[in-house]
Amino acid sequence: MTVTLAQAINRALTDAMAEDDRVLVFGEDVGRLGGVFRVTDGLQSRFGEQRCFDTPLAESGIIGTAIGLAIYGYRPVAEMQFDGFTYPAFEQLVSHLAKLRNRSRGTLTLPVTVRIPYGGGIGAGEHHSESPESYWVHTAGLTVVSPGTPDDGYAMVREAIASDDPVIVMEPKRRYWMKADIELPVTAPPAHEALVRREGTDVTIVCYGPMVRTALDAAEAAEEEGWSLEVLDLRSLSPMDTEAIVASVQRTGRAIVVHEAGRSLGLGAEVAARVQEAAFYHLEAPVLRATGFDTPYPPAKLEGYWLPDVDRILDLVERSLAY
Amino acid sequence: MTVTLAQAINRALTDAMAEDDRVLVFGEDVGRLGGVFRVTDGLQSRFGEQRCFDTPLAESGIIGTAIGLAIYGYRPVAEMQFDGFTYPAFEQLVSHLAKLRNRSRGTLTLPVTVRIPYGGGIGAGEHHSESPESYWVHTAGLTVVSPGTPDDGYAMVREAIASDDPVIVMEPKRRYWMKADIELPVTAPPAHEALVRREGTDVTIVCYGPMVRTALDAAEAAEEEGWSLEVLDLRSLSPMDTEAIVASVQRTGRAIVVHEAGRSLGLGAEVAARVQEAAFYHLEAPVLRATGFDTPYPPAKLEGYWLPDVDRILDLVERSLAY
Amino acid sequence: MVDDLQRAGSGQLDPTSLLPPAEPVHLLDPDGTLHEDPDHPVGLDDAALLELHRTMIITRRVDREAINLQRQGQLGVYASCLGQEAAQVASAWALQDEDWIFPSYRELGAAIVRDVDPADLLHLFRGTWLSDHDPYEHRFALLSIPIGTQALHATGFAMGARFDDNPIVTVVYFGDGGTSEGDPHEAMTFAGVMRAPVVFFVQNNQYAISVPLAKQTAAPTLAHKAIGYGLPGYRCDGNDPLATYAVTRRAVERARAGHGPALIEALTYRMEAHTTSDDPSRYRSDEELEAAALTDPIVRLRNHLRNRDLLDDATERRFEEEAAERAQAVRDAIYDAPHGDPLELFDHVYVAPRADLAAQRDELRAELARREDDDGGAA
Amino acid sequence: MVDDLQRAGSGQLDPTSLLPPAEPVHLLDPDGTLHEDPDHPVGLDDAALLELHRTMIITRRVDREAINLQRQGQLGVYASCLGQEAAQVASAWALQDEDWIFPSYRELGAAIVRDVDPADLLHLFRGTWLSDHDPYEHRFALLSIPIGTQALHATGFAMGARFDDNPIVTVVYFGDGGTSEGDPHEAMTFAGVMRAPVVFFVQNNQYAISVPLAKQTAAPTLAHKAIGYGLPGYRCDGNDPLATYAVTRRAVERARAGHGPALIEALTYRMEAHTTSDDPSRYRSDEELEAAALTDPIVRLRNHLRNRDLLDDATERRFEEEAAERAQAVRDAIYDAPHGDPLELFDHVYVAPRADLAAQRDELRAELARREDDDGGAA
Ligand SMILES: Cc1ncc(C[n+]2csc(CCOP(=O)(O)OP(=O)(O)O)c2C)c(N)n1
Ligand SMILES: Cc1ncc(C[n+]2csc(CCOP(=O)(O)OP(=O)(O)O)c2C)c(N)n1
Ligand SMILES: [Mg+2]
Ligand SMILES: [Mg+2]
Repeated sequence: MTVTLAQAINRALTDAMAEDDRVLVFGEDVGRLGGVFRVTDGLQSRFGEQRCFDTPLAESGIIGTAIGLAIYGYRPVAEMQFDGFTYPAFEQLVSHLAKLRNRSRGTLTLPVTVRIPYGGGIGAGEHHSESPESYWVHTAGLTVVSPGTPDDGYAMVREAIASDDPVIVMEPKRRYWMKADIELPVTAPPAHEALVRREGTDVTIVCYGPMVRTALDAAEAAEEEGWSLEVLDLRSLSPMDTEAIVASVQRTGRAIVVHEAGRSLGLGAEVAARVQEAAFYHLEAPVLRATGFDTPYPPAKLEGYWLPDVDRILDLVERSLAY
Repeated sequence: MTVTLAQAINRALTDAMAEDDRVLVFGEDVGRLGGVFRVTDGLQSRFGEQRCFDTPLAESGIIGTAIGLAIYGYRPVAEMQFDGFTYPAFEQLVSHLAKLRNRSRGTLTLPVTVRIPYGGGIGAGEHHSESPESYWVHTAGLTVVSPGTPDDGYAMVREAIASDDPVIVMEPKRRYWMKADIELPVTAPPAHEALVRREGTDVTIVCYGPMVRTALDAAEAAEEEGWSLEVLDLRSLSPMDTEAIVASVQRTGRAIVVHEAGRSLGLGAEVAARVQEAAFYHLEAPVLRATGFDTPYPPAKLEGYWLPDVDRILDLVERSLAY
Repeated sequence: MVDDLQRAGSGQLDPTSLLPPAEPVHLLDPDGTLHEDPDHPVGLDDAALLELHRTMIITRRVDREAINLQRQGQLGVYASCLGQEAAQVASAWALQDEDWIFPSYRELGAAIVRDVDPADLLHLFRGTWLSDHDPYEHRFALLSIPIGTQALHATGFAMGARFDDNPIVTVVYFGDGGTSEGDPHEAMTFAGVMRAPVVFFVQNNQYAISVPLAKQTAAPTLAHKAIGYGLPGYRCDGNDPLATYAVTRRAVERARAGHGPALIEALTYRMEAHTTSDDPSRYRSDEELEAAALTDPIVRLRNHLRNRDLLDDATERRFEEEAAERAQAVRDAIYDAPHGDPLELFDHVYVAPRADLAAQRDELRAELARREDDDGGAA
Repeated sequence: MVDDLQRAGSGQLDPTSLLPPAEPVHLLDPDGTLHEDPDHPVGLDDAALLELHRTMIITRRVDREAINLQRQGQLGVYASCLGQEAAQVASAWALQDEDWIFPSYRELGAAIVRDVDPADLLHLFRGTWLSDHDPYEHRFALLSIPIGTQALHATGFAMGARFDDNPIVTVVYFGDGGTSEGDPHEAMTFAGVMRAPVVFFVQNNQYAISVPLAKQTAAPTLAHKAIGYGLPGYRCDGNDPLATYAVTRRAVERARAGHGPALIEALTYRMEAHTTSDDPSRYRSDEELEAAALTDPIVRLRNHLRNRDLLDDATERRFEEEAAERAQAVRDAIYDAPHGDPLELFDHVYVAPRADLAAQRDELRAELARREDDDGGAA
C-alpha cells in the first residue's frame, strides 16, 4: 500500500484513539477542517466532538489545558499549527509540561503528545518554516522525536501517545507527501535508537526528520564521486543515541551533521560536542555542520539558498575528506 | 571606591538615563520598589514615573510594548524579574524583538535592552535560578552578553543601551553583591571581545557571567596541584569571540567550558563544536564541559550538588590532562 | 459623553457605560438608505463619500488580482479581504495622516488608504522579501502573521506618543480569533493602565480559519471584553462604511483627546477562503455565504450614492478603470518578479556588523560561486 | 437564577446579568453582626461555623510559624497569607471533598482545609524538595510559582471532568496581579467555550508585590473581566468568611450543575510583606496597614460567634492550643530537616529510564564519592 507521511500519522492517531478512549486530539482547526495539513482528517467525524475538537486560538491555552487533562487522566495529543506558533506556548511547554513530573516528585504523570509540523522547503516563509527543536532539546523533561519516513511517522506517533512522558513529535512538513510502500500498522525500533539508513565507510552523515531524505540523496550523489557515506537517522533528538553516532564515527572517522535549524546551538553543536568527547582518537577530521544560517528564516524565494541541500553536504564531505 | 555589581548596573542605568531622555526603564516592581534586587533603586524618584515605571504583571506585555516604544523612537530598558519568568515573553523576544529589523529589511531599528537576572547559587530554587541563555543564543537577531565583574556590569549595560540592536543582558544574580574597587564610570573593551582574566598554559577554562569568579577560584586551587589554567571570560555569548577561544586553545591544547545551564545544547556544546572545528590539530584532549545536569533546576538545598563548582572543574582538568 | 466614558474606569461613573449598546451601530441599509444618528455623526462631504467608494473598489479589484496571481503560481499564498473592504477602508479613513496603523496580514484595504503600494505587501506572499515598504513613510507597520502580537507593538507605540506629548493615535487590527490570544489581553491591560491612545479594531469576520465565533468565545459580544480593561467597547456593522467610519472616528478622537484607548468590534464576514490554501467548503455552507453576500459593503455605499445621485455611470466606469490599472500595476510588479540577492539575507539581521555572520555570508557566497561554475560547466 | 446566568452567554438573556453587583457581597460586619441575604444563603450550622473559625486560627498560627522559621534561617523565603485566611479557608470550605484546588504559592489556608501537611508545603520554601504532598490524595495541586499558569491546568482538568461526566469542580486561586497575564485570559476563554466546571477565584489583596491595583488594571473591578468570557463575575468581601463561603458555594454548585465557569473577586488585603524577602515600607504606609487591620477576618468571625454565644473562652483556648501544636509539629518537621538525596534529582524527570541521565547520575555519584573521600582525608 502506498502511504504518505501525513496518512501514516493520521492512521496512527486513528488507531490510538480507537484503542484507548482516553486519547484526545485537539488544537486549532483540527476538527471539522481536519487540520491545515489534513493530518487529523476524519477524526472528529469518527470519534465525535469530545474526542477531537477545535480550540480557541491560543497556544498557551492548548498546552496548558492539555496538562490539566493529563492530570485528570486523559492522554492528550495537542497540535501546534506551525513551528513558529509554538512560541506563545513556551512557558507551558518548558516550565510545566517538561517539569511538572519532576516538581511533583513523580506523583504527576503527563502523557501528553505535542505534534509540531516543522521545517521549511514548502515555500511558506517565516513562522511557517522554522526548526525550533533546539529549544525543546535543551529543556530537561521533554522527549523530542522526529520521523524521517512514513513508517516512522506511524510508529513514533503511536509510541509518543503510549509514552507516559510528554513527547514532542517534530513532523517534517515538507515530507508529509512523501510516500512509502508499507502495510499499516507497522512497528519500528523504539525511537531512542538511531538507525543506519544507508551504510558507508568514509563519512557519517548524522541527520533527522526532513534531512534524512536529503542525506540519502547526498549519499547517492556522493557515490559518483567515489565517496561512501553512512547515513544515520537519529530519530530521537532527546534522548540522543550517542552510542550509535559514536559507533558509526568509530568506523568512518568522520562526521557531518545536517539540520535546517540555524547553526549556533543547533543540534549539530551537541552532536559535535559529544562525538569529539567520546571518539576523540577516532576522529580524522572535525565534525562539520551542514545547516541553516544564523539568520531568521528567509523569504520563500530564497529558502533554497538558505536550507542545507545535497550540494552543501557534499561540499562538507569534501572538506572533511581533505583533513 | 567599592562598588557591587548591582550598584554598577544601577549607575549605568542612571548615567544612560541622564544622558539621553529617550532611555526608559520599566518592568515589574522596578519603580517605587527599585526592583526586587534594587538594581533600579532611585531611578523613579530621580527621573519621574514616565521614565521609570512599573508595568502590569505580564512579561509578553513588557517586551511587546518595549518593541512599540522602540519603533516610536525610545530606547527601552526592560527588566524581566527572574530568568524563569522570561518564558511568557518568548514569542515577543524570539519572533519580534529578534526578527523585526530583518523582517523590515532594515527599516525598523529596535534599540531595546532586556535585563535578566539569571542563574543559581542564591538558594532560591526553580524559576528563580535558571540559565536560559541557550534559548537566546540560538535565536538569530539577538545579541546576548553576560558580565562577570562589576566593571563589566557597568560597561555592558551602557553598551547595550547605546546599541541599536536588541541586547539581552544576562546578569548573574549571585554576583550582584560581588565587590570591586573601581571608579565609575569605567570603560571596558567592547563586549564582543572575550578577555583573558588569568593567563595559564595547561588548560583553557572558557566561562562567562557567574562562572568567571568560579573559574578564577578553580585556577587558584589548580595552582596547588601544579596546573596552570587560563581563564577566558567570553563576556558576549552571541556573538561569541571564537577567535579568542581558538587562540587560547592553540596555546594550551585543552579546553573546558563552564556554565550553570544544563549540558545538552548549553553554550558548551557550541564552544566545543567551534573549537574542534577551528583548532582540530591543536587539541590534545576533547573539549570538556563542567555544567549543570540535564535535569530541572534542583531545590535550593541541593543546588550545591547540581551547580558546577571548583571541584567539578578540577575533576575535568584532571581528565583533560590525562589525555 | 467622551468624558463620561473616561471617568467610568476610575469608578466615578456607572461602569456599564463601558458596555457596547445592545445593537451594533448601523447607519446605512443594504439598499442605501441612511439612518442618521446624532451620537454617531458621519461628517463626510460628498467628495469624501465618493473617495471612500473609490478606495473600496480599488481594494476589491487589487484583492482579486492577488488571488489570480496566486492561482497562476505567482504568489505562494494570499489572504483575501473580500467582504471586509468597509471595515478596513472606512476605519483607516477615520485616522489622521500622522496616526499609525498596525495591521494583521489581511489589511489590504487599510494599506491602500495609506498609499502603500499593494505590490510591496504582496512581496511577502510571493516570498521575494518579508516586507517591502517603509513603515515610517506610510505610518503603516509591517504585516503581522503571529496572531495578535502586534497589539502590543501598537500599544507601546501609543505609550511613546503619550510620553512624547504627540497627539497621534494608533489603530491595531486583529480578528475575532485573535481575541483569544494572550497578547491582545496584555495589550488592552497595558493600554488601559497607561491610558495609551490606541484603538483596538477587531474585525469579527465570524471565522478563525475554520473555527466559528461560537467556538472561539462565550462572550456575549467581543465588545464586551473592553470593560474588563476599563475601555469602552463599541460595536458597529462592519459592512456599513458610514457606521464604521463614525464609530472609529469617535474612538480615535477620544483617544487623541487624552481619554484613553477603546475597543471596536466591527461585524463583517470573510467572503473568501481564509487564504488561497484553504478549503472553506469543509466548514461552511453555500447558504451561509449567499446570505452574507447580501450585506456587501460596496453595493451598499454604491446604492446610497446612486440614490443621492452622487454617482453616475461615467464616474463608476472611471473608478473601475482606475482599479483595473492599479491591479495591472500590481501584476506588472509581481509577475515573475525575480528573487532578491540571497546575500542580503545577512544584511538586516543586526545593525552592528558581526564576524560570525560575515563568515557565513562568505560561505554562501562561495556556494553561489560554485553553483555558477557548475551551471557554467553544465552549459 | 443559576439558569438565567447560564443563558446570558448564549444571547438569550441580558448579558449585563453577568456583571458583578455594584457592591461586593458582604454579610458579616467587623463587629460580628450578620446581615442575611436571601440571594446568598450561608447554610452553615453552628458546628461548621466553629470549624471554620478553628481552621482560620490554625492557618494564622502556622503562617506565623513559617515566618519565624524563615527568620531563623530555616526557610529560604515564605509568602504569608496573613489577612487572607477567610478568603482562602471559607472558599475552600465551599467545595466538596472530590473537587480539586489549584493553588498559587500563597494558599496555606486552602491547603489546611484539604489536610495537606503544611510542612510538606514548606519543604518547597525550605528547598528540601520542590513539593512533597500527593496531589491526588488531597485533590490539591502543586503550589504554582509562575503567575497564573495554573489557571489553564485547572481548566483542562475541569474539561476532563466534564468529558468524563464526573460531577466535580475545580477552583483555581490567583491574585490581582495574575489577572494581567495571558494565561488566565486564555483559561477563561477556554472555560467559557468548553463550559468547563472551573471557578476562577481571584484574591484581590490590592498588591502584586509593590504594584497596587490601580497600576495593574483600569477595569472598574476585576469581576468585570468575567463578562468578556461569558462568565458571571461575582464579588465578595474576602475578609468576610460567610460572604466568601456563600458566593463561592453558589459559583461552585452552579458549575457542578453544568452551568459553566465563573469568576469570583474576593476583596482582601495582604497584611504581611509580599514574601519574607520583601520590604513593604518602600511602597505602602503604616496608616494603610492600620486601616486594613480593622477588617481582620478572624476577629470578625470571632465577634460573630461570641455575639451568638457559640464560642466560649475554653473553646477558644482549645483552638489556640491546637494551633500551637500544629505549629510545633510543622517546626519539628522543618527545623534542620536534612536535605534529600542529591541522586534523586535524576529520578523523576522522566518515567522512562534514559541512558544520558543515568550517565550524569553516575557522574554525580562519583563526585559525591570523591567529596566523601576528601572529607575523610581531611578529617
Ligand atoms: C500565534 C498564531 N497561531 C496560529 C496562527 C495560524 N493562523 C493564521 S490565521 C489564523 C486564524 C485567525 O483568525 P482571526 O484572528 O479571526 O483573523 P482572520 O484570519 O479571520 O482575519 C490562524 C489560526 C498564527 N498565524 N499565529
Ligand atoms: C510569570 C511570573 N512573573 C513574575 C513573577 C514574580 N512574582 C512573584 S509574585 C508576584 C506578584 C503577584 O501578585 P498577585 O498576582 O497579586 O498575587 P499575590 O502575591 O498578591 O498573592 C510577582 C510579580 C512570577 N512568579 N511569575
Ligand atoms: Mg476572523
Ligand atoms: Mg495580589
